[in-house]
Amino acid sequence: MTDGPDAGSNLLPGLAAVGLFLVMVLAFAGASFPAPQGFGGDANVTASIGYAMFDIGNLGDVGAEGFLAAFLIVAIVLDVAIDGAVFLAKREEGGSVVTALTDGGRDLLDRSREGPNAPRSERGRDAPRREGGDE
Amino acid sequence: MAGAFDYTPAIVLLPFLSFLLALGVGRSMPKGGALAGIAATGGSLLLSVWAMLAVANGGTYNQTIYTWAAGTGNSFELTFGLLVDPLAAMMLVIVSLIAFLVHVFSLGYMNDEGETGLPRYYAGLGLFTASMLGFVVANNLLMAFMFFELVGLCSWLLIGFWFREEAPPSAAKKAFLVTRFGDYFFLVGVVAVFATFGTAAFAGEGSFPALAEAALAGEAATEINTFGFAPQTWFTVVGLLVLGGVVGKSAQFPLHTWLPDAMEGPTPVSALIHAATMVAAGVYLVARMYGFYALSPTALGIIAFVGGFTALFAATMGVVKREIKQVLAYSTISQYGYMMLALGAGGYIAATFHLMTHAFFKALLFLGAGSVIIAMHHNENMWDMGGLKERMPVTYWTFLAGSLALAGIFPFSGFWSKDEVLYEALAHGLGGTPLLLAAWAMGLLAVFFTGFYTFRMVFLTFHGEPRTDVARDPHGVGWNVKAPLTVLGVLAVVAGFVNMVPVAKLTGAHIEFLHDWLAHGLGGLTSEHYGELTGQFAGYETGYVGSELTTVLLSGALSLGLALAGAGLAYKLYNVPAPVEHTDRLGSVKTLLFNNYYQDEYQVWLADTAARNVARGADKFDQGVIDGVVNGISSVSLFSGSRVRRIQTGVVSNYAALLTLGLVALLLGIGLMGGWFL
Amino acid sequence: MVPAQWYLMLSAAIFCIGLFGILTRRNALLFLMSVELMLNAANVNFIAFSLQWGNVTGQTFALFTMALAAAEVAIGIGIILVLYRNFRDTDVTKATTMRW
Amino acid sequence: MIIEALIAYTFVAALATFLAPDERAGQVAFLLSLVPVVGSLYMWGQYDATGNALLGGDLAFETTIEWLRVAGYTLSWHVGVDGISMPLIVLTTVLTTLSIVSAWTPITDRASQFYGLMLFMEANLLGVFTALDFFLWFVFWEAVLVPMYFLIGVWGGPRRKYAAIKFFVYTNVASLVMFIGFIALVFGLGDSVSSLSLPEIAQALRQEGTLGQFGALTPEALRAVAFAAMFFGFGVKVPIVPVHTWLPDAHVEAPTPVSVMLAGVLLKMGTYALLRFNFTMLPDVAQTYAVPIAAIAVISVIYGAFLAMAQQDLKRIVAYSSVSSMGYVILGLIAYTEYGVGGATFQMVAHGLISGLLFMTVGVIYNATHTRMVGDMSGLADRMPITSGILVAGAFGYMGLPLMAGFAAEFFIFVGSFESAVLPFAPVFTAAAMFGIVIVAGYFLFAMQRTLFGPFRLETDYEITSAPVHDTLPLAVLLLCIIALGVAPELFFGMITDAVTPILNAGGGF
Repeated sequence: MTDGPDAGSNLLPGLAAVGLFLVMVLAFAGASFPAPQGFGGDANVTASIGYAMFDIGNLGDVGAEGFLAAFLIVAIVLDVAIDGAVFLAKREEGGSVVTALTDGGRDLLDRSREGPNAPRSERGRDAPRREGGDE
Repeated sequence: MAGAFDYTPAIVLLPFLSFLLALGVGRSMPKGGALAGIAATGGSLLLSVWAMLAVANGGTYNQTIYTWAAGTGNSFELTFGLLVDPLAAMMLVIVSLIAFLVHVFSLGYMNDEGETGLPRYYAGLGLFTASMLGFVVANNLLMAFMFFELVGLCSWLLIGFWFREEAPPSAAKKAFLVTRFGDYFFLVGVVAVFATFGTAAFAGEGSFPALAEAALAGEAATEINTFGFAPQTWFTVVGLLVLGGVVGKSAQFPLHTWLPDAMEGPTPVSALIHAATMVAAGVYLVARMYGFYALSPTALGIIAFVGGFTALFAATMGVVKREIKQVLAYSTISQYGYMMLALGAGGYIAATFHLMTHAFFKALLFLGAGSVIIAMHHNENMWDMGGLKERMPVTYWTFLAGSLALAGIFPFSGFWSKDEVLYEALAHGLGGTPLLLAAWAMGLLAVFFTGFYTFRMVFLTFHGEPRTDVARDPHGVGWNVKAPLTVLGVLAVVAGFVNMVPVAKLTGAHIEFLHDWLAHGLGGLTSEHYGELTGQFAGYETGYVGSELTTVLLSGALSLGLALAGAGLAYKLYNVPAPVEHTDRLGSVKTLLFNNYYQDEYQVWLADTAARNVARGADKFDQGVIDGVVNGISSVSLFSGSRVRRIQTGVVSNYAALLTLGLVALLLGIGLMGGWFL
Repeated sequence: MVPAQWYLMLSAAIFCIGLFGILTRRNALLFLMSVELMLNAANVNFIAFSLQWGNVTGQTFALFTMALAAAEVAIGIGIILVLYRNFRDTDVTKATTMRW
Repeated sequence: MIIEALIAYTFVAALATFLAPDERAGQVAFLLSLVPVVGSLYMWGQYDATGNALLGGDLAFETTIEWLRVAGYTLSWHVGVDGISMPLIVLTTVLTTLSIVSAWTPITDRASQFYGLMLFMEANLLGVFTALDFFLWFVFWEAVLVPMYFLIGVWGGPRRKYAAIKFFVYTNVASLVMFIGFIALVFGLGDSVSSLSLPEIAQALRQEGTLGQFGALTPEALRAVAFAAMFFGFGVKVPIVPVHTWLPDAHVEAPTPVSVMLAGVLLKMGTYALLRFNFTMLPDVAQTYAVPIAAIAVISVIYGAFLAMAQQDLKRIVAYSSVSSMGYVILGLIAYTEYGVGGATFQMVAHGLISGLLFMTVGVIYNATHTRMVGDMSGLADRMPITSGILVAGAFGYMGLPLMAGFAAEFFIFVGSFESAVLPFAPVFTAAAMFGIVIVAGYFLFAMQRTLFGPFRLETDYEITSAPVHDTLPLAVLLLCIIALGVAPELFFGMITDAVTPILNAGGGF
């Protein structure tokens, strides 16, 4: 796999991250906040989160907004993500669908042993085709 | 007698029907649609005669029959209507008669010669006749213009009939283009008439000549928009604009150049064009709206001068031509010059008279020439003819009658009408309009040339010894050629007797039938009214050499003498067994005449070379500058795009780095502005 | 209690570490990890401000973030798989077909 | 509801054609496109509107359905027909059907997509000519570009990509400029309008004092700037000189049926919008700048005609002469007379038919000869008499032969502009523009003489024969329409003038 020998030459863009950090620290250092309000000593934070998530009235000790719709959407998104992951991991070989899951990833392992310098001709149908763009 | 006028639309529609029939089912009709055309024009002729009888009984007809565009009533209407008065009735008969005879003649000239495309030919003839008849009965200027243009289209179709050759399509194009150039001015004139008067009717209380007259007389100038000019000036301008169309169609100088080329068309078509339809249309238009021209001495003067000049100018060119039809073509130009001269000189009746007699004798001459051409196997060169007199007597005698009329020899029809034209010009010229005298002089001089070229043509064609084998044994012609020739031959002899002014003046007998004919009719459209108008507004007075009688006789004697002199010279030079070309004696003038005074050259240069160069320049400008700017703008954006896209490396890390840097810059900016960093 | 600035600084530090990883690494899997770091930096902020304002909305959001992070990883791993299959590598700088 | 039905039907027909098999797509599209023809003719028969749609006239087939409210402006589905749009709707449906038939011969590749796009374009064009809400109108207006872009770019000639992109970018930039101009105007109106309904905006603009300050612009300046922006935006579409250069490229590269639609209908969108927006909503500005606008019109006429004269490609000749003919429309519009504006509207229809006819005829000739160059052939009338005859008729129609639609339109425009009280030196401008009829005659006669007449000459390795019936039939139908409109212009002219007159009656705004 990569991140091999030339990783060091990529350090330069990292300075941008450092710069961002400096700027943020500078900004935060100058900022002042009032004292945190806290939840009160005996408030049941977990229960409050549960109520908020299912949007069940104002039963929680700590205030919050209703999140039922968001909750459901996240649920669906997770489901979609699973499906998407399965879909992406699938590939077709000789007309039959072979999923990465069914072979336990052995194929992947086999190929990774060949290393990245495997002859390009073996790439078969997956070889990227670079289309000449319209200039 | 209202019955006759109810059928007036049919006069126009019958030939139109024959056009549709020939176009649609001409292939399967006998004689390629010729019989339908003959029937239709025959029907038109009968109806026209009926209408003329109705007019003779004092009836006139001026009716709007169709609203072309009504608008919403805030503005003027554009309409079609019929106007049948003595002038129109006379012209209807002439046009339908000649169209009828031309159709008959075409049986001999086209069908018997085995031409292809006959349905197209007869369709063209039918439409031509219909357009001209529609033009004749038009009761307003717009309708007249529309049919005027259709006449132009038909001339294009028929001149270019033999489209498989090079020359006819080119001649057709030239004819249409030159007349279109004239029609441009005409159209501006029509538009100006509408904008000025709000109507373009020829006759009636609200007609534009009547409104113009009222405006000039200072009586109730109701809403006449003269665009800031004095009414007199503006009317002259409008009149001259309309005259542009007349100059184009009637082949007056300088737009006469299309007419000799138009000889490329079939000869019967030439007869139709020259005698009764297209060329006649121009002069007829001036006569039709004479009440308007009579108001403007400038316009009249220009008409007269152009006419006189054209008469002389064309006659000189006719002197040297080799082809029989070319001679006739230049004679046509010249003769229409006479009519224009007459109109300009205030001789409304003279012009109409000459229009009529010319229609007969020129149709006769062309059909006679067509007969000769059939006989000569479509060779038109007169130097290849000779001695046809014995071999085709009917053609010879009728052609001779036509020639005598054309030359203006007593007592053939052309003498009477040409004499009256010249008399009017002389009389009004002596009456205090010296410009007319100059025009008169040119017209008079042209009489000599007319006599000369006419008889040169006759002698070269029919007299002497045959100069080629074909001329020795010409192709025979059938009844369908001889019959029209005979009818027209008789008319060419006798048509002049309807208006023998000198005889009337001499004997005091009341035989000026045409004067009487044109003197009645719709109010404001009579020759008497026109006489008043020219007197009142153009200041035309009649002056005499001695008395009226002496002037009449002097004028007649002068023109007859000159015509005889011309004919005599032709007799001396060409009525010999083996005539030779005398044109070389003219020296460099010969070249000038052969080249038609180089009129063609500059017009072709203007229409072709100059226009094409302008067009090419415009195209270069368009492609180079205008489109260049457009492409320049696009190449700027393309170029900058091709540079800017290089930051689009496709490497995620680079994008992320750019994002980060952007964020840092943004935060720094906002922070500094908002004083976050203290 | 700890003032909010410190939480923010912690969050910024975690975020910038994650960002640093994205900017300097070329392995897609490491990318994914770095993204997780950055998401969690956001979570720190959520929690901190939840405490600051005495409201559990922030905490709920942090939960959602975690769930979405899971989804993101699922998809991300799938993408990496495809990436590997197409380019025989998980080096993100190799996959440049879609530029221009 | 018939408008909605027609537009919806045409969209569905487009979809159905997309799904049709390629070899049957032409016939399917033709049959499907007959319904809009019948529908529009039925509308014409039932037409009962009076007055101008934007100036409070009584509309035919009007429907208004409120749609949504955005930033204080109501957007609605608002369609209706008045005397200006009715003829254009008939023109659109008839021309679409005929151009579909004319595509049977030349279009062999991806036929179902081609015909589908044609119908899709028709639906949008119908929308453009009926929509009375700016938002709705703009959606249709822009949506027309999409099928046109593909029609040129996929089925076009060798330089189709250049032409398609040039067309698209040119007209799109123009739309943007126009959009900004118009929206600035709407914002300038402030609270006087509460919707993007064109009648409401037009009537507000024609009232005194409704237009307020917009940014740094005074009401007068805003009017002028918005007028200029819209004039530019629509002028590109018309096209007027000097923003006409996309037109010849698009025409030359486009396949015949597309050229027909482009010249026949799409150019009319520009003039239609000019009439609806610039000349109806801001008559005061138009009249203030009458001289420059008339000068542009005259230059378009003469310059376009000379450009046409310089061309060797028959299609380019017709394309440039379209620039020339559209100049007449502008001249008629600026005249502000009944015959001027009415004639300009009439010319939209007349030119649509005549240029459609000529493009189709050139296409038929091209199908047979595979060349459009004037110099490549001669004497074609010998082999293709009927097509040549129709080309002659069409060319004479273009030259303004009386009793054909072109003459009627041009004569109305000339009469109208000659007597214009708005335009200084109107007779001079009119006479100058009228000289176009001489030049047009010149180049068409030259071109016809060279291609149709003389001895037959064309180097091909096959026999050239008469065109198939389905090629010549649309030509004959168009020719009949042209003659019918020329003989009886009242068919449309009455309703046109009825809709035009309110524009001329100056409101209180001046």
